[in-house]
Amino acid sequence: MKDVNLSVTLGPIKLKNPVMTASGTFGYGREFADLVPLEELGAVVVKGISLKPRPGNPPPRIVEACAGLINSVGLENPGVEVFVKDKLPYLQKRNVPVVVNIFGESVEEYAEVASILDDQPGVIALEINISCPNVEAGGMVFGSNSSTAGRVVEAVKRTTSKPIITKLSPQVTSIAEIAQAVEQAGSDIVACINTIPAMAVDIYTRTPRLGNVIGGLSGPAIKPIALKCVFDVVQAVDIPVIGIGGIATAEDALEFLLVGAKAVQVGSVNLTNPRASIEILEGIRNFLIEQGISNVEDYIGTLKVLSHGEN
Amino acid sequence: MKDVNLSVTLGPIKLKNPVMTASGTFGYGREFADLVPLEELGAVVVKGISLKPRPGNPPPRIVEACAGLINSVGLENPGVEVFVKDKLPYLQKRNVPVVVNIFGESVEEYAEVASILDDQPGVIALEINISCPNVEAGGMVFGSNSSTAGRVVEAVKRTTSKPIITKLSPQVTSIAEIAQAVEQAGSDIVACINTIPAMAVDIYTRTPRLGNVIGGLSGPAIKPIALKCVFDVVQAVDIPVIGIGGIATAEDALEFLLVGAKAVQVGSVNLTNPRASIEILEGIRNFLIEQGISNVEDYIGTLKVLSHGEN
Amino acid sequence: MKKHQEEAVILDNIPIIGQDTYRLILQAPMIAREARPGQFVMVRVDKSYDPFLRRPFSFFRIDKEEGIIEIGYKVVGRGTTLLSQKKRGQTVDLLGPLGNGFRLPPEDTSDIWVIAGGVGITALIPCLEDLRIKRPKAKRVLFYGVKTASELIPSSFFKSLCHEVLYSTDDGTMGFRGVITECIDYHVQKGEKLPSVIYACGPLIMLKHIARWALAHSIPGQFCLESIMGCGLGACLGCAVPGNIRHGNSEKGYVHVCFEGPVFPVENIRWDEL
Amino acid sequence: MKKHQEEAVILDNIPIIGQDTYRLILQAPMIAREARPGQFVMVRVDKSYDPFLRRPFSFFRIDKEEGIIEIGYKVVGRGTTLLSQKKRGQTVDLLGPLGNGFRLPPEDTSDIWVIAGGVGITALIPCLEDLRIKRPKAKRVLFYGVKTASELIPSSFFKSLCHEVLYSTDDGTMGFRGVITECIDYHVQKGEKLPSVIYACGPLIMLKHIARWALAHSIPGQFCLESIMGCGLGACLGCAVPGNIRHGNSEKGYVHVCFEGPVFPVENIRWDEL
Ligand SMILES: Cc1cc2nc3c(=O)[nH]c(=O)nc-3n(C[C@H](O)[C@H](O)[C@H](O)COP(=O)(O)OP(=O)(O)OC[C@H]3O[C@@H](n4cnc5c(N)ncnc54)[C@H](O)[C@@H]3O)c2cc1C
Ligand SMILES: Cc1cc2nc3c(=O)[nH]c(=O)nc-3n(C[C@H](O)[C@H](O)[C@H](O)COP(=O)(O)OP(=O)(O)OC[C@H]3O[C@@H](n4cnc5c(N)ncnc54)[C@H](O)[C@@H]3O)c2cc1C
Ligand SMILES: Cc1cc2nc3c(=O)[nH]c(=O)nc-3n(C[C@H](O)[C@H](O)[C@H](O)COP(=O)(O)O)c2cc1C
Ligand SMILES: Cc1cc2nc3c(=O)[nH]c(=O)nc-3n(C[C@H](O)[C@H](O)[C@H](O)COP(=O)(O)O)c2cc1C
Ligand code: FES
Ligand code: FES
Repeated sequence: MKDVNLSVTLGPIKLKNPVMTASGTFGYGREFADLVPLEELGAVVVKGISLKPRPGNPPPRIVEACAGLINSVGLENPGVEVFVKDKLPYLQKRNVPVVVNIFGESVEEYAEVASILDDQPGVIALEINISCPNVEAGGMVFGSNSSTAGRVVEAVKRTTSKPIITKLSPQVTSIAEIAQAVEQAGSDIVACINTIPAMAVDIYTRTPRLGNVIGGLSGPAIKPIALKCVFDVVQAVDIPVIGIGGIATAEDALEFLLVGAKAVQVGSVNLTNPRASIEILEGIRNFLIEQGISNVEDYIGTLKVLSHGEN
Repeated sequence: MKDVNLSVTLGPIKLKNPVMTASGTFGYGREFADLVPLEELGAVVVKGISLKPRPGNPPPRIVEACAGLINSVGLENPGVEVFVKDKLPYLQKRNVPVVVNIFGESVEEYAEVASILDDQPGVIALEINISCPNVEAGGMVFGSNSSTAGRVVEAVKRTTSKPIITKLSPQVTSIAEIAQAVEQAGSDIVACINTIPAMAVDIYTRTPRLGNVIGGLSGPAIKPIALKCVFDVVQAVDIPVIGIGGIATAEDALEFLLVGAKAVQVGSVNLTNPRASIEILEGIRNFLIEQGISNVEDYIGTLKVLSHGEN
Repeated sequence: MKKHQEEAVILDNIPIIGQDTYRLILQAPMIAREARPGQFVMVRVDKSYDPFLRRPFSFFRIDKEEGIIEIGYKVVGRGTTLLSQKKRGQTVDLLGPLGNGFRLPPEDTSDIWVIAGGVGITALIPCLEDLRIKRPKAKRVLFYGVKTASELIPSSFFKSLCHEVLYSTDDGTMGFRGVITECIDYHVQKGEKLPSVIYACGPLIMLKHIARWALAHSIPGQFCLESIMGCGLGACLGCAVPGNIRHGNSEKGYVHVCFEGPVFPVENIRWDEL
Repeated sequence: MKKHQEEAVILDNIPIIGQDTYRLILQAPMIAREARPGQFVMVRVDKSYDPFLRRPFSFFRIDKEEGIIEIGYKVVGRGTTLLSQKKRGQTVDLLGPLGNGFRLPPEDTSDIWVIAGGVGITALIPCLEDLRIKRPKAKRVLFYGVKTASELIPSSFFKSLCHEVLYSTDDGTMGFRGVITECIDYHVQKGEKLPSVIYACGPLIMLKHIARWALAHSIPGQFCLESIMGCGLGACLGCAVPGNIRHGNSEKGYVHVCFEGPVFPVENIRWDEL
């Protein structure tokens, strides 16, 4: 066998391979251009974009954890207008498939960002980050509740013709339930997981290690949790699922594909190894060749599970 | 300063120091007796006990993860009668303060186990594990819902005069809400966290790595998540909180005390370093001496937090 | 028998076969004093928490007078790779001795077969030594199978401990050509007298075959099993395998390799479920 | 300027001061070719994911012809401890060059003060070298403060690069007794002419004092800042510090040490919020 077919179809979108980068860990793509051949990736998911520019959280914004990091960057971004004018053109010119991660403080804000991006070429999908505080509803996160999550998706759906990926937070009682709600609301694809709420403190100064006190844990430490979330969601919905969380090697990525993710996003490891995404892509190819599998879709979701009970 | 006062008062119970062992990682105490001076610990929390003997889950029951492990032991235990007859006497004879971790498949079963243990000397508290499937309610975990969690606590409260610790699962939308529910229901103390649902698979055999498919993640990897849970719960309730999750060093334990845990439980690291609990106790003592703090309670909950916003 | 956590000094750590099977010689007087053949130690391969769990290894040699123990290990993954990089003079953190060890056969036992597959030989060497001393009248035959001759550990380690050695290699480069179970069949068919008892250690697939054969012929056997281990102390219940022992726990029982084993009477394991 | 990820061979890794400040000499031709004083590299101290993040270090020496770079680092925690254990001949994974580097002062600059606290000296040495070559007519004075004389890096590294060196030590074991800001005050009070520009690198507390002083006297300054770094590439936005640059983002701006810095004009940082 000479080569394998790595292309995957996720509902309305087709990717040349299942490896994307995760929002917030790969900037606007250009930052990695010296190191990674961007056009070879399945897609680049850019840092979260809101209607208005946002300064982000006070420093320190990052603290290292065991096999990962906690961040409280706080969604710093230049706003959708500056994004379209200054950031997006580079990726469009290079023909890199772009997924724009969007968020808002209200349902309307989500919808408005989406509508502004609707006519942008090269943007193959919008990824809705619902792990954001709903300012109207007292700061509860949109994604922590089936009904608010659904409402965001419906509103975005109305204002855009682009395929919608809804990105779920793991900090819920049942991620499967939220996934079903956003499927119902019209999401084309679902992605999980976002970072897990976490914290670090300094026992000497007796202060939090993050300016924002609370942050989100990511990196290899969370992989087993993310894999379980993806497994649950794959079982619960009919729309395609993108796996995210602690993926650092091709083997990790293959684990997510095995439980049924149609594609993966490579996140925090980009900080440790900026070439991780492309190395993972190579590793997946080599594994499939070695295993005599000519089509990556033949591997996806082939986990043999008899039954399972309590933990 | 010659020595420090390490004793802590958790509502109705007083511990000679804040270091206990976590259920399921320290057997019935005796297994560690060659290595750890059991009577020096704040308390030994024994493996979960149910009304009837239970075989536990099929192997493999353990798989290593990045900085931790996933287990699906599945609550194997000899049942409360054999426990009282064969396991407990050893700890009673040695005057080791014992906390018995209990669980059931129904509210009644919890209550019955509790009533059997009610007259046992040396048992300073019962720890209710509510991360168990509620067989009557279709297998949903008791602890995933304020009302079922509350019902278990109320039922146990009615059948025992022992202080009650309720141990919370992190896999909920708001752990603070569950904590408030069990406080309302009469729990004297709350402990968090239990393991986090997780999974591992083998990309070559395409099978789960655990006999039970799903397991629970524990160990240093989960510490930042556990710390955030404890921080949230401390803010939400007035009863004392016990911190659990990834504690491997004295510094880790002190972090939990700093955010407001009145005591800690040392879990998975007992497998890596069987003397961890006693070394952590020593480390806390040395830290307090070094910092000129004569009373551990003067350190507990002294984290300086101004305000915090979104993640 | 007291368990110890001991920081052991590495006296040597060198390959004994090819590049991937090592012999680790350790100064560990507390553990050596209590150790018995068939028992094991849990080794912390790194000070960090990655890898998180200790790794179990059987005793390959126990020298109580000198306070020395040895293990023989094959490099198969992350932990054993880290172990193989340790140098003489460094220390490793050991926990042991753990498990039950081999029991001796009845005094009047006449024929003992010791069946070793691959690196399983290492656990059986101190067993053979014990049998030689304590059952001197029994005939000890060693069946020893590996993939290819270059994987055999040097016969100097065991030749003097038994009356006969029957080698088998998958590729025929030494002794019988075929797997060890075929080698046994062959000798039985040739009319070799069946043993009074067998001791076995090796890959699961080999143990299963031999167990079935032993059960069919009602030959008592002691089998040394492996399982993923958490604590090694009987506390975490992570090392369970399907077993026939009913120890108050339940109908469908599990036995625990770290404290009811690692050596089990053949009839105590539900081999088909393994 | 292209960024490279380069597996660099360690030519040497030896203490230059006492036991805790090291000099790491690396064969890294791709990075050396592009590097400028004030820029930095992100070093992956271990192949594992613990520690997870790379560690940033300024260039201490850049030899474009030989393709060699050096960093000088102080052992302060886990990552730098691991780094200090690496041996000649091993390799480390580098990412660089990163950040903006020091800018040259105007052609007609007459007096330059270079102010170094502790290990901050290492970033300023290539800066001094650049100034000597490109602004040869300016007078270069180095203020160099440490806790005690034994923490000074040998003067052979910088003596020839400046016209004057003013040492200060907290305990008076070398030069002025007191902290570096007091040393500066002392010289100013003695009537020393104020500089046209300052370059500073050192502990935050020192930078804050000097910034306040420089702003009060309207002396332009370039300050090399530190921050916890995620990517070093401008992608994660983790390295933000309160700044006065308004780059479209917001009212209350943050600047990013890894790409808008690490060298900032003194007026661009909100020092009081640091
Ligand atoms: C009681 C007992 C005695 C043993 N004695 C020896 C011996 O004398 N010589 C020898 O070479 N090997 C022995 N083993 C096997 C040895 O423990 C494993 O080969 C070793 O743990 C693999 O570690 P690793 O990190 O290199 O491999 P990994 O990369 O972790 O995994 C490689 C393989 O080893 C298995 N494994 C990993 N961790 C464990 C664990 N904690 N327990 C059991 N299996 C595991 C995995 O399932 C996998 O198949 C024994 C095992 C047991 C249970
Ligand atoms: C642009 C820049 C250039 C630097 N140049 C030098 C140099 O030339 N020589 C030198 O000795 N040091 C330099 N530092 C500081 C150096 O990066 C830290 O000392 C090092 O990262 C500490 O790592 P550690 O694992 O040993 O310490 P840790 O155990 O991680 O922590 C010890 C201390 O170092 C700080 N620290 C940890 N990680 C980072 C990080 N990623 N970025 C910044 N600070 C961190 C922590 O806040 C803590 O106070 C520079 C920092 C920056 C941002
Ligand atoms: C520094 C940082 C910034 C992030 N910013 C965003 C963001 O803007 N929007 C979003 O949906 N997720 C964001 N994430 C979450 C990641 O996209 C990803 O879901 C998460 O980190 C888990 O994957 P990982 O473990 O591979 O990093 C961010 C993560 C990190 C580490
Ligand atoms: C092998 C194993 C068995 C456990 N058994 C129980 C149990 O029976 N009851 C219970 O409430 N928690 C049980 N736990 C959870 C621990 O008590 C603890 O809450 C969890 O492991 C997190 O702490 P750690 O990260 O320090 O291990 C078990 C954990 C492990 C690793
Ligand atoms: S390994 Fe823990 S009980 Fe056997
Ligand atoms: S470290 Fe990532 S943007 Fe500066």
